[in-house]
Amino acid sequence: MENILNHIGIENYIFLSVILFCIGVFGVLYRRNAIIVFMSIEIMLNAVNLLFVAFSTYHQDAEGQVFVFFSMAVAAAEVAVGLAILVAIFRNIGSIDIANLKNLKG
Amino acid sequence: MNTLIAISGLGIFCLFAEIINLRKAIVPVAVLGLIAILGITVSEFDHPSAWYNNMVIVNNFSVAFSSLFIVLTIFILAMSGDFYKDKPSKFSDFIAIKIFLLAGAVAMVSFGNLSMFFLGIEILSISLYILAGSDRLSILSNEAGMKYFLLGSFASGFILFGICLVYGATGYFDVAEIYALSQGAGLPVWFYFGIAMILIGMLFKIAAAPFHFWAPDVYEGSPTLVTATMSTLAKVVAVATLYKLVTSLNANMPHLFQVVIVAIAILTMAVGNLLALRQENVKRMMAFSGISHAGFMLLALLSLTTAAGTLFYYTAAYAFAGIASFAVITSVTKNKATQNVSDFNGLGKTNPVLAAVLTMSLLSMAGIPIFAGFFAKFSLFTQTIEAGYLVAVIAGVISSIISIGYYFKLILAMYNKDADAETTSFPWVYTVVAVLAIALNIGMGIYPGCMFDLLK
Amino acid sequence: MDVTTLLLLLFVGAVITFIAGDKLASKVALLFSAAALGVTVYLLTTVQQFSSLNVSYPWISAPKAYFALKVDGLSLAMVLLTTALTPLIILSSFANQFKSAKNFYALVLFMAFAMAGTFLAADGLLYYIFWELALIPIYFIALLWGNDAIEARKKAVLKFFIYTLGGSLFMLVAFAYLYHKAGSFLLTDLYQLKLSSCEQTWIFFAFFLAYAIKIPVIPFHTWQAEVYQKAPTVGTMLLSGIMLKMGLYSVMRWQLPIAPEAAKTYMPLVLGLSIAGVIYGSIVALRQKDLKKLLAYSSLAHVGLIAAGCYTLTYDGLSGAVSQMIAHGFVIVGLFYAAEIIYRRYETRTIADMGGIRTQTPKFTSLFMILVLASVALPGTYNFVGEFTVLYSLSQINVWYAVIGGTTIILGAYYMLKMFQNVMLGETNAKLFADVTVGETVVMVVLIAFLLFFGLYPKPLLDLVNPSIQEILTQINRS
Amino acid sequence: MSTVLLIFYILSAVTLATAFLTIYTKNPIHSAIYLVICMVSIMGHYLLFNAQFLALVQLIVYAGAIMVLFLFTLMLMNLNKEDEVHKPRMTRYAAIIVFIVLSAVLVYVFTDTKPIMGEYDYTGEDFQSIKTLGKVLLNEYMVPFEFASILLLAAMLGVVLVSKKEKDAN
Amino acid sequence: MEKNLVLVLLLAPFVGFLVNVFFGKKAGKGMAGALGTVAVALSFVLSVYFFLQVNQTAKPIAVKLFDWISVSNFKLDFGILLDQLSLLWLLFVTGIGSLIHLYSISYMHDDENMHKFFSYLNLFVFFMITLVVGSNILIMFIGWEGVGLCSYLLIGFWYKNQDYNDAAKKAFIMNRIGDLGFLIGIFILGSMFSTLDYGQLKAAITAGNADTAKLTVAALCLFIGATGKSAQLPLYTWLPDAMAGPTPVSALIHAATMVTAGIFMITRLNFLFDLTPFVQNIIAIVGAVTALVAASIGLLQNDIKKVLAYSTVSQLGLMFLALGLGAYNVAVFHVITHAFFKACLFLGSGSVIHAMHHEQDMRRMGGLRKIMPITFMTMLIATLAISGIPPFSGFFSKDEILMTAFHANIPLWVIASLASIMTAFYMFRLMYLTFYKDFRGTEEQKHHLHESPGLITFPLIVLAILSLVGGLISLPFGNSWLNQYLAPLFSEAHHAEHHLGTTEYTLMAIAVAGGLIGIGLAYNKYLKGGYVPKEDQDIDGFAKTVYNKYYVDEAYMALIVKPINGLSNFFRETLEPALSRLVYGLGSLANGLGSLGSRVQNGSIGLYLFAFVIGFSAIFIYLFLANK
Repeated sequence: MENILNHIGIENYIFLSVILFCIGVFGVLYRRNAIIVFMSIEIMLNAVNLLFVAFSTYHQDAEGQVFVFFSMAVAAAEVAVGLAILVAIFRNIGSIDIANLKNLKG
Repeated sequence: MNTLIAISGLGIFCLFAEIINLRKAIVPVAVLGLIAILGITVSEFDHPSAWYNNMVIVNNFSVAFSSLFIVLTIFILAMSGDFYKDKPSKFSDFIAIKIFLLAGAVAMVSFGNLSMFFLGIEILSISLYILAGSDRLSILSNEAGMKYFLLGSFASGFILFGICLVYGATGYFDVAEIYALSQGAGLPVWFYFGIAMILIGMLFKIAAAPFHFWAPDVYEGSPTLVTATMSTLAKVVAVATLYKLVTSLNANMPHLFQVVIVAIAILTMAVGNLLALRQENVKRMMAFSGISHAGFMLLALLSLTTAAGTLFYYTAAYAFAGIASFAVITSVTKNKATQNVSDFNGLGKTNPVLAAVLTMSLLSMAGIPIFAGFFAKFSLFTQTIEAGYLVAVIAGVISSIISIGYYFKLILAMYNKDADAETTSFPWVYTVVAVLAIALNIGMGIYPGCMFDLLK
Repeated sequence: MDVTTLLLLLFVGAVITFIAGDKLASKVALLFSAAALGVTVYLLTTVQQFSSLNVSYPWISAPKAYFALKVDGLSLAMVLLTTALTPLIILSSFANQFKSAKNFYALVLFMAFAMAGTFLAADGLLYYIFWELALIPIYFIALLWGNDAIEARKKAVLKFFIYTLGGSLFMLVAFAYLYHKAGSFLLTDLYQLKLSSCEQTWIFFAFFLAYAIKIPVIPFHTWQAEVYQKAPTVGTMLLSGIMLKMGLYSVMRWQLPIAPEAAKTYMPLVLGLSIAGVIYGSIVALRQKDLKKLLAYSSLAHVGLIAAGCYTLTYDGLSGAVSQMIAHGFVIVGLFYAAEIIYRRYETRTIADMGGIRTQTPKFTSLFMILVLASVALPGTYNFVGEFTVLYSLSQINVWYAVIGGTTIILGAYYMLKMFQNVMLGETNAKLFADVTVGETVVMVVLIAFLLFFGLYPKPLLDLVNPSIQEILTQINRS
Repeated sequence: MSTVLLIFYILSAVTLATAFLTIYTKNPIHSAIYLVICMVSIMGHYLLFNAQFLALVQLIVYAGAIMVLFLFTLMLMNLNKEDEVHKPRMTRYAAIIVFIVLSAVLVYVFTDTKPIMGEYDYTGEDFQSIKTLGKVLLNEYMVPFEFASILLLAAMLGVVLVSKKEKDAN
Repeated sequence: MEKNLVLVLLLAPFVGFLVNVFFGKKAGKGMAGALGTVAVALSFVLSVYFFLQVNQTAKPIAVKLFDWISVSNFKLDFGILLDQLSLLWLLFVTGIGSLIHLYSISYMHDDENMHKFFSYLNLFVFFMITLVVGSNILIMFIGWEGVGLCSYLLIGFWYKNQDYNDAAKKAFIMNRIGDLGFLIGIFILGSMFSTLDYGQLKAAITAGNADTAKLTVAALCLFIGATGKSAQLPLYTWLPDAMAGPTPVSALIHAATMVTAGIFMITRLNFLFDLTPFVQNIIAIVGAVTALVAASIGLLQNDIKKVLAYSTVSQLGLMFLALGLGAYNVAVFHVITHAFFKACLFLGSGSVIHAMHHEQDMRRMGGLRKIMPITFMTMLIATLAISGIPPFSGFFSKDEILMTAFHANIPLWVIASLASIMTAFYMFRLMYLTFYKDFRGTEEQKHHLHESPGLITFPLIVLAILSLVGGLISLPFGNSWLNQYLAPLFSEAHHAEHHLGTTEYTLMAIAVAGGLIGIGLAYNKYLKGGYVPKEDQDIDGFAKTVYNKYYVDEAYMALIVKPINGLSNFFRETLEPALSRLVYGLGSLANGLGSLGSRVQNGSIGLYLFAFVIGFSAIFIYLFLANK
């Protein structure tokens, strides 16, 4: 065995992650549907997870992968909470368009 | 570490209390428990220790801030008893979440490993998302929760990315190791990207411009007591964490970073104060006031080696004043649909004690002497001047002047107008909390040395 | 028995007044203020070496600050001004029925406490705290017990507060900087600082902003007339009689000795502004329709001259300024009181609604006349001593300063006599003017007696402040 | 070009494309499906690194749990129709511009970093087997692991709190 | 002992003032008047006592009372100096003062505020004494301001009439203009010589190493002070208006005593003016021009007191002319004789006005000679004196002035002579219009016409006698008592008296002739021609300009008062609100920025996210790209 990064190069992973992250950001900016926005955030988190694993290999260190567990736990918790709030909103105003949330301003 | 365990245990106890029908006892038990925990925490002062492979590091900084958080939580919990009395079925949940929130907060100032930091900030954030949206039938509360959640998790993504890059650059999550490596040369530039990203994420959490937009909306929409929590506890936690992060990851912050901090601090003070001028909603006004205070607190990052004491003093002064004012605000607007300045008309006559407390806390926030807010601002200014950023001080002074405008709007309303509506009763618990908090604030003002010296 | 007792007395007095309740408040306040006066006089007469009264306790360790009070002739003279005027002011308000009187009198005493503290403080931070503390009571006094429509009052008072606080915050920055340089706020340490001329300039102007607003020097005076008019007379008296002097005193105690080089460099500028204030205030006063506003502008003119005296950096300028400060304090309190006496009877402050009062109350007329004359610095009044010395010092700098500043004796006579004529003289007013009461007479007579006595025999006061002024001058002229 | 690199490219292309399509497609259900594919492709990356356990968890947590949650919610709200309004044109252009700027900035700053290709450490130690991970997680990272349970507990409580109806005050 | 007596001299009128203020009303009118009179008389007696003493010993009496003001370079005592000059002044101040007090007892008897009147008069005398006896300039300044104050109080004595109050105010303010000059002069002297004490000043100045330019400025400033108090150009306009006060006041303050304070001051500081010939020239010119201008205005005035007022201004001008020429003793001589006859004239006119029930317009008088013989006779004597007809006192004093002028500068002499001729003319115009022909007033007034009571006529008679014989103190035939008495005060240069030669006698003749010409002209026009001045609205042409005092008041009004008031209005209505708006403007600016910010904070999550990302990008660009 050898370090897989010898074939791919850490910077490729960095770029991949960065672009994936940016796509996530783009999604958050681009869409009004709250669920899609949540998905975009998930994409962002996944991009980071991917990079964690890459760095874990890069350093030949388990901690990076352990951190991914926490990251996943957090992602799961966030999604659960977010969706709960979303459901509450949907019950109140019948829409999940975040552009409708403009009562608080000024 | 003991603090953390005890707090988590207390939270779980609250959940159990519900099951065994001890609902009435929850608040007293929680408050007493927290007081006991406060004792435990304080006893750890001057006994620095590291726990479980440096996951949790107890030092004076963490003890001081943890104690502050605990005190603030005690105040908030004390008010919760009355605040949630018409939601008995969820009572224990609210209390438990607030205690878990405290656990997250304690983790944030005593982390020794970035994983603890990340989990802490997420516990805090998620609890706050929930609390913000906890008034499920209110559209405003929903909106607040949603906004906070969306923006907050977005920012969390950046923080996570930052942590990842730091890890990539150093190979460690352990703060001490990272610090050691950061002192030497040869770190990949990612390290600084990572630091910058964490920094930006934290700037979002403390609501510094241009990452502040969520704060006013969320503060306004959330139930008042939650707003109180956010504007006092959450803000203080975020600032303390930011300070700890910056000091422990990278003590010799490059000059460029400082310039960014100064620029953001100035922008934040300006935005906070200017926008606060126009607000009619008190909670919203307090949000902007909080933003401007965040700008002040950022100045502490300019003198990293010496500012811990000052920052502690500032945050405590700000938080106590905030608790006092929010206790009054909660008490006054409890039965009202709005929280406008006009709702405070005539408070000076109908309830002079609350009016006096609110006046004093606003004066403290405005930085009028003898209240702790003054010494806080002053020593911050002194240190910033010593760090060589006179321009930031001037901006701080100008924004302080502007801030008088809106603080006094509220004071004027209380004393110079007659009450519009019938007066309602003011539950005693708010008054007690308000008076205690402001007494602490004044005490700090009369004898500031006691707190400045703690973190020498 | 020392100055801490004095401060405590005033502070405790404020608390007890608050506790005493509405009915007793005024009497309790009078008692405590009179006691403070007693202590002051006792200290003045019995203590040989004022420096033995200095107080210094460590207070804050970081930033290092002391609870330090400096007692010398100058500060005692100002404390005397405060403690002598406060009981008179309180006494003068006995005829007024204030709602929630306990708050009112407690605030008055608290303000006296803060002002006395300002005059005594020898530590920059402590000084600043007292300085700001004095602001809060007057804010509430003007806001809650003031005249006219609430909205206008709110606006004026808020402007006053923001304005003065804004100015003093720059002073705070200057203190922060000085602390950075000296490592302490103590007056003595600050005096020993060697600052570059650039630093001095910045510090000088930071202080200047604070003081110019407080004094006020044009063009920073716009808060003054409105607040004087809107505040209740007691507040106006406190403001004009004592609080303005805080600014002037601070110029002498803090600004000049700390930044002497800058003071010398920018003397033409600050002197020019001060003297311009003299003329400007006088001219604006000419056509005022509101009695209190007129007096406010007259005050602007007078303090302009005092400020000019301070900024001459000469012995005469400083000593004249001190004399004039005290004299002006007494006379302006008397004049505002006269306005209040008229208001109590006619319920108006508009000069056009007055006139023809003299026939009905010759006693009041005479007292008012003497105050008017003192205000225009007729020889024989203490004001003359001050004005003469100040103008003399100005003439030492440049005779034209004295000439231009001296127009105050012409213009001052013009607007004061015109005011007096329109208010008091002319055909007997149709409205009944009840003769002044004993209480009113006593207050005015005491004020006048003070002015006349020291007008003829100013030596005790001059001797009192002389050493302090010499000391300050030594500081200013250190190389 | 080694096989590994080829696989990397293919996987990356799939990842990016599906991620993009997740955002771009108008039907939320389609979005969800694209997202699942995206997650699976990321799992592929993990497998490439030989991080088998993580790959499995990825599949379970994301493609399984989280996506089910999403879909469940979508179904609950009955939003599978294309009633979705896009943001105003201006906003979309702005989003695109910001996206380009952000990517450009990040990519550009990272190009400068120049990690050296081909000279990566290989210690030969086992660092990503389930066993090792378990040891690390439950020894060194025991506290965060426990702490994560607080996180999940809080989230659970929160979800209940927000969704559950209140009983009457009495 | 001496000190106590001096104090009594000084304080007697003050005590009178205090007593009258506090108890005058209760004591009753007669008592109040008597008290006031006695107080001044007491001072007079003591003045005489000290005068005799000093006249004999020629040693001034100096008394130090207490330390007063101290400034950096000198200390001022509150001290008293009784020397030849001050005693001379004291004599006629207290002497004439006593007479006028006596006169006022009757004159003011109908006034409800008589006790006030006496208290003010007493106060005036007190300040006048202070002015005169002070041992340094600053004490003179106290008195100087004090008499100004009393003048203010007394002019506005009938305070219900706002015109009178205006006149009083005007007097005070114009005096204050001069006072500023005085003060500046004091400052310059003080800073130059570190003393204001007369003796020390004299020593210092005559030592001769002072900067002449500075001295000149100082002297000029002091002179400005004198023009204010002594009603010289350009500050004279207050004096005619000051006639609003009761007539005894005009007599005492605005004729005999206070207005001569300027002359006293210059005489007192003669050693200074001697060294500044430039200022002396100015004084002479101002004096001469004032004499002429005032006399010319006096020609056409119809108010009996106004005529006398302009006459006073004119006579004061002559005195200043003498001062400007260095002839201090001559000026002092004229001050004394002028005090006699002008007081007499004023009191006489007061007697007339009293009889006419406060009618002052000469066009409504006439034929009073028979009804008021004593008044007429005494006034005639005084008129002859002022017209410079020998052997009345005015002749000697005025003649000396003219003679001095002739020797110094012919044009000045011409001007002064012209003024004298005019004086003779308008004084006799006054006499003719008042006392001759038929009565032109109303029937009612005619009924009440009567000679004044003894308390009024007695002072008139005394003053008339003094006007008659006053010249004796300084006869031009050598060995003038006055000149010798005053000699110690002046430098040697002035000791040489004019040697009476042909020129001098010719000049005397010309002067007398001039006086006679003036009288003749008046006789022709008013007595023989029976001309009565036209009513105000009928006056036209140049006469109107003169009648309206060359419109000087109007000019001052338009050039100084109006602009200042305009400026005041401008400041009050424009600049103040503008400044205020500027401050509020800053507030509004903050508010404006705030609302701008509020608009950005529009509630849209998308926007917030954009802000986040843009902020993020900006920071990254700054940190890692822009500063590579």
